[in-house]
Amino acid sequence: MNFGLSDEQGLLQDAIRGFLEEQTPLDSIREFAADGNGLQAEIWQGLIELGATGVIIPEQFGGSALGMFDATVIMEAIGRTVAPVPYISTAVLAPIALLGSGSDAQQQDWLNKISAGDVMFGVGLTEATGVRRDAGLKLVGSKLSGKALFVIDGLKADQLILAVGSDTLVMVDANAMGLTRNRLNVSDKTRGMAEVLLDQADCELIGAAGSAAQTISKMIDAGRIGLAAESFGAAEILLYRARDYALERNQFERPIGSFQSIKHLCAEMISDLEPCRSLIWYAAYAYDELPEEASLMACHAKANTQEVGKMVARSATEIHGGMGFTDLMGLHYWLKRIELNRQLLGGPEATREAAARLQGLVA
Amino acid sequence: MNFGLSDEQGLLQDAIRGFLEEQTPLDSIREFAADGNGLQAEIWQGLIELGATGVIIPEQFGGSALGMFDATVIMEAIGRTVAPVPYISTAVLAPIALLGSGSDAQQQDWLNKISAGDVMFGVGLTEATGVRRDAGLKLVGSKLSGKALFVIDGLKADQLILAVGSDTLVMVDANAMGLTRNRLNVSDKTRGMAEVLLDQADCELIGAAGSAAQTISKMIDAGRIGLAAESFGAAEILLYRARDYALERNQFERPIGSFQSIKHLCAEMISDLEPCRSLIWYAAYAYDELPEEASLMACHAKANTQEVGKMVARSATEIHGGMGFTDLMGLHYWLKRIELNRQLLGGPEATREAAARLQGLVA
Amino acid sequence: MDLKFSEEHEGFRKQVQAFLKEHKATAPTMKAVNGTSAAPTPEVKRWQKILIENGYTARTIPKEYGGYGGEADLIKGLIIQEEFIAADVSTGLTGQGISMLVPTLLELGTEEQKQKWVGPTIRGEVVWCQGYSEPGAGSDLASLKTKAVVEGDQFVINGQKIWTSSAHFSDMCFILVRTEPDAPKHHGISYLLMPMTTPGIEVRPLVTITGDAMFNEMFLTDVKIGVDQIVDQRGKGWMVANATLKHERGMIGNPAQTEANLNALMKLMKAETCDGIRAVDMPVYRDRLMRLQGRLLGLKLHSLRLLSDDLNGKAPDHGGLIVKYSSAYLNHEVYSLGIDVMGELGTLYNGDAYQSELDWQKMYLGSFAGIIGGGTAQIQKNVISERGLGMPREPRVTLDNKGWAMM
Amino acid sequence: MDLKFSEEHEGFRKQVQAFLKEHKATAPTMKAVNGTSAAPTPEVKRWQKILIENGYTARTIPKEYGGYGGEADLIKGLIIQEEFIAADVSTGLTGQGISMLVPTLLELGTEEQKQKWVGPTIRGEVVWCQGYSEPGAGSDLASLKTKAVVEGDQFVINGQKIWTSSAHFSDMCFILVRTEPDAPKHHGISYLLMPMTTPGIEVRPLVTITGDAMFNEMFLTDVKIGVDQIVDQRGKGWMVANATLKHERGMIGNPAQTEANLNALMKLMKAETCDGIRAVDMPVYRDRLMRLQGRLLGLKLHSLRLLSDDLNGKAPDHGGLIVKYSSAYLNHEVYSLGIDVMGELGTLYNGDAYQSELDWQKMYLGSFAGIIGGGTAQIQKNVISERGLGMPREPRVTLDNKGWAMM
Repeated sequence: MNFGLSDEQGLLQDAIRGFLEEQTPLDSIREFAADGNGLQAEIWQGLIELGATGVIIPEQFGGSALGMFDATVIMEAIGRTVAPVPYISTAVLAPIALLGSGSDAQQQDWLNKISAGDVMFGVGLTEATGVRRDAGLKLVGSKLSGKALFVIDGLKADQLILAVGSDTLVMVDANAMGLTRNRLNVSDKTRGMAEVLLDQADCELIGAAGSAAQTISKMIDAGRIGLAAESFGAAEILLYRARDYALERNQFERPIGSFQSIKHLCAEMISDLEPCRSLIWYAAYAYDELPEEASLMACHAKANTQEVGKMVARSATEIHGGMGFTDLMGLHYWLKRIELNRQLLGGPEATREAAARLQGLVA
Repeated sequence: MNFGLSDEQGLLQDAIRGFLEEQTPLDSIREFAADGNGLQAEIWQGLIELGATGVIIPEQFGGSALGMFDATVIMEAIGRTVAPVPYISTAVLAPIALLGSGSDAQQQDWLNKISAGDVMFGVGLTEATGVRRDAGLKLVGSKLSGKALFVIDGLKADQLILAVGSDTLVMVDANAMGLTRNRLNVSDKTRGMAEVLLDQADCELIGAAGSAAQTISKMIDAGRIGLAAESFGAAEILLYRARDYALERNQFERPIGSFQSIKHLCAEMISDLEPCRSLIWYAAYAYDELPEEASLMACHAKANTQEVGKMVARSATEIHGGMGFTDLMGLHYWLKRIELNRQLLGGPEATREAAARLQGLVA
Repeated sequence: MDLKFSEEHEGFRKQVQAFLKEHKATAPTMKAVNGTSAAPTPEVKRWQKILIENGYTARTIPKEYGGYGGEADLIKGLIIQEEFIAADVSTGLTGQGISMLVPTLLELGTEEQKQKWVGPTIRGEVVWCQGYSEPGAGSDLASLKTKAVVEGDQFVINGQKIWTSSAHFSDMCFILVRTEPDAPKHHGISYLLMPMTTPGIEVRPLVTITGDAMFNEMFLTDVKIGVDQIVDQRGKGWMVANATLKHERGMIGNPAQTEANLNALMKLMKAETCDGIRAVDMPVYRDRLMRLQGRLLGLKLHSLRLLSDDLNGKAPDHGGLIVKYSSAYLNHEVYSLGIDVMGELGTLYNGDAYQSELDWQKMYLGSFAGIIGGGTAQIQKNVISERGLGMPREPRVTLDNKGWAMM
Repeated sequence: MDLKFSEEHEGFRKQVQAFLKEHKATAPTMKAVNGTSAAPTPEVKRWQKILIENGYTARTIPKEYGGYGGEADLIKGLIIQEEFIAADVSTGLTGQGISMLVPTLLELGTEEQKQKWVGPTIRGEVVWCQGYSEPGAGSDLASLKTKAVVEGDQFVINGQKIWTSSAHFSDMCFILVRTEPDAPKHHGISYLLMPMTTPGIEVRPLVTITGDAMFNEMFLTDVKIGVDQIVDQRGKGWMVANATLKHERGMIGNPAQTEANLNALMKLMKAETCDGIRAVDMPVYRDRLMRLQGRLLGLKLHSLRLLSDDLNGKAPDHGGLIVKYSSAYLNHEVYSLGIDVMGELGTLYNGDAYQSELDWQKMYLGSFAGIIGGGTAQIQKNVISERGLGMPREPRVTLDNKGWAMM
């Protein structure tokens, strides 16, 4: 019995963390944040070389046939460095869409490309997790019209996978005629979120129309687990940076970390945060091994981690005092990643309501 | 302009506080808590002599024709001493019922008795603020049947005023044929809460059947404001007792009140509690002078004070450590009063929902 | 991630299940044993004997001291817990003698002490209470003042203890006393074994917030016990007590209990109504329930992670330090929601007819013990930040009640 | 309880209303004046002049220094605020020169200083920035290290300041410097008036969490100003600054602003939908909204209580100390709910097309300034417990980063 990472997963974690920590100094984060596209090509390339894009893809398509647990390990490392890469869309959500509902040809074609790092996907699931304003897609034959909001990593993607309603998945070339995409100006500048406008754009169905409800549901589960892992990684970094800063920063002839108020803030942060790790691990494990528990665990992992993550981000910012409010230490990149993740694929209230529904608690 | 007590109200406050503080040492609270009836005759008599039962009763019925604000000052003082007296039922809710819907004869008869201290009332409004289990009253002619739960101060009362549904008020003699009352074992032993079983008991209508909706609504408003004031008084005492204890109690060669964690707990308590005072004052003032604002303010005063009061009670208990857990210092009497008040006439969630409804926010 | 147990362990589980099937009819329930404040009945002692013989309690205690003599196996322990809880069968006697004194004696006692006390204690023949806290020594336990002076071959003890649960039916007390008044405070304490029948001991029940008297005050006036009734050396009592406290800390904050409470809460919310609407159908309560469930799952899985780390020989990190603190508040909030959904009925307790199946009010009031007892929340947060996060210890300053330094 | 204003005051209100009716068309809005980080435009200066002439700003500043010369009247001040906010007309220039320096000079400046600076400052002709905080001196402001040494008839200043808002367009800076390095830290500071055109001053914008640069860093290298450019005595700067800070503390935490935000939130919740359901129709959000409304009403009425006490000459109690602390978190939570009800759209800011009328994300990020600035929440809680509740001050100990005492 081992609740946690296997030896291989430990090595994977070390490799990904090591690579990302080396590649994402604060200056480079600032640089791509200013660029606003939320993508850093060298980092993406490095992750591809480490095999990160293929972890949940079967070997026959060039992947390493590991599981969601391994993807979660990678997502957490991405959260720790707020690395601007389209990982969750390309390496988690797109493969699940293709494996769950794609034709043999689609799988053959795209999964191999994903494993090899030859394509970037953007994924838009807001049709299935909460429609805002005038968003909404309409499919007539293979022509797609309407508006998709908050397409994750959609700004620089080559291909977009979009949910139409809650039971149909389509893939559309990002350069298709009739498709326009616009940058959404989210405060987290390390992720390229897109609005996609479609006017009779050609698209390909992933599975027959109306047949993809279960696949979409799995994408949402995996997305929630992945985002929770990312936020956990970001929150853990914030917590330890706050602790370290508190030990260095002197006021009133002593490190502020020697004041009980700061010590207790740190104690509260770790007490609330640490259990999230196990919750996320178990949710990912359930996704791989215990499908009947996966959706509930995904909801709780996301809702709980996002509530705690927000608290940790606030407390860590407070402990940094004025330094937390400036860009000088870059703390806010981590905070903003947590804030964005909180809202993606269902905020805490919506996710808890989903958890209640799964248990038959909603009349 | 004066936001607060007038000079006369200041004198009233001093008189009532002084009397109650003298009359309710911890030992005597313990004594009547053990008795379980929630009434202490000497204290009640003293309040009558101070004119406290007549504050909202017009002079023609022997009262002093003051207002809800003055009653609130008295309720706060009762909360400070957890005095076991049927004040809110007899001196606040019953007069409002009689003044709002009673006949001339009823007013003449009962209001004079209340002013003079010759009668104790119990009041049951749960029919109008949330029916639990199999509670429910049925009125046929002047015969009342069914069950009233949580009749406030009902255990030792001479007369009971009960809401039937949300628009009818009746008065019934506590010794009427067909009426049985049983003690409800609430953890707050300083208040005599009753279950009242009725089997064709004779009763008197207060106003015509179906005509008392507005009166009941005013009773609920006044009850919420009064309970909030009581809880505020109790919470303020707990806060200062905790502060004082923290300054006396030494651990690790220093008073525990010199530890920042304890100081900050106290700071959080007072920061949350102090605004409740103004909120309650204003709600009472609105009840007297700005009727269109009264219901909303009553909801917020109750909901906010009860949430804060619970936090203060918990923190004060924590600061007392083991002493907070025992009966030795009697701290729990105040905590239990706050806990009981939280649930009476609508818990915080229900009261906030009522506040939203009053503003047209509930579809 | 591998949550499967080995075949050996699954075989062990079957064995436990078979045992439970056989004995269920005659075995006492969990509540019958742990829910009482009285000395063990003959039935309970009989059951305890069966449990020891089968290795379901006192499992790792050597045979020569009356135990089962099994090897330490956390998973077997876990399986026993799980299966007994599922069957609602008592896992045997708990109490401070078994959970705290016995491990301490096995670690630090003399051969004679082990021979004399371990067997009778685990069999329920000798019941112990703990004499640690004093009115002036709570969080700062080491400032305790109850003193013992040697006169001839006896310790003469004078002072006052508090929070001595089960003192009114205990046979023995393991007590901390100050024997070296001139030594620094942590070095002047001794750990003694005191018969409760010794003249000069007065036990008074301590009524608590719940209305019950689960605890006692104990007054000691010229209580005389032999100088050999000491564990380890004079002046080493603090170290001995810490070996014991280590065992206590782990006891408080049990996710399995919290999970049972949350399940009961869910059931309650499906049953209780207000104006005919079930509590679970009120979205604000439902959301609170889901928040609590999320936190509970986190803590439960966290505990599993800690168990796994322990099993796999990983060095303990900060993880273990947070369990007690977090569980205490979580329990408190679970009970609080239980009361809120019952409204006025939630304030009823102690057998009132309108109470629900569980006494939510009493559990709520009792939950303050979890926040305060065994190290208050403030002390826990000190420990978490200092030992868990490597932050500085509180500076040692002696202050008066205005905050001025005293020399 | 008497919330009515006197007839005189109600007459004054009518006067204000008439003034506003007359000038509304040509007057700048609140946002046009306070929402900018630039020196006042000629239009704003023109408006400021009209306001001063009518006594709607600089009301109590004596005529000889360029003010209106009115008597202090809190209620008139309140009426002006209320009516101008209701009409969305600017109440004139704010900024640290007007809110902090001017009262300080009026209290402690020489006649010459008052003559020279008060008039131009309140007219917007001279803009000031504040040179207090340093990278190493925040909560512990008195530990500031920027030093000024006297050479001939000049102070020569070297050091670094931070959080100097408006430094990039200011004409002058009121700055705290260490002039007596050997004195105890609170007694070695002086308060100087420094022209921003003096050689040796470098101002660098400080980008914050919101993405804007509302603040600056200021580097000072051999900056020379006359020794007469000092307010009060050498070494008395801490006392002078505290007179100023007193004015700043009151500025942060404005229930009227929070109320406007809450009203905007209510409007937002009626407009924003998810899956076609309005946010206000989701009970969990609605409950959060009502919680915030209850807290806001409490704080708003509390502020009214404080005003009333002030009017009626009651000695201030702890009440004033809690406003900033409580308002800061309340604002933060109001913005947070605004974001949550918008979901993904709530993360958009800085002019994105899907933003709502207000920039909730930016207000949310900006709200950290309220929690951190002008004394962090931790410092506020110290002040509340010490000054408000009479609890002991933090003991003075000098520690290294392991928590060991240093001599």
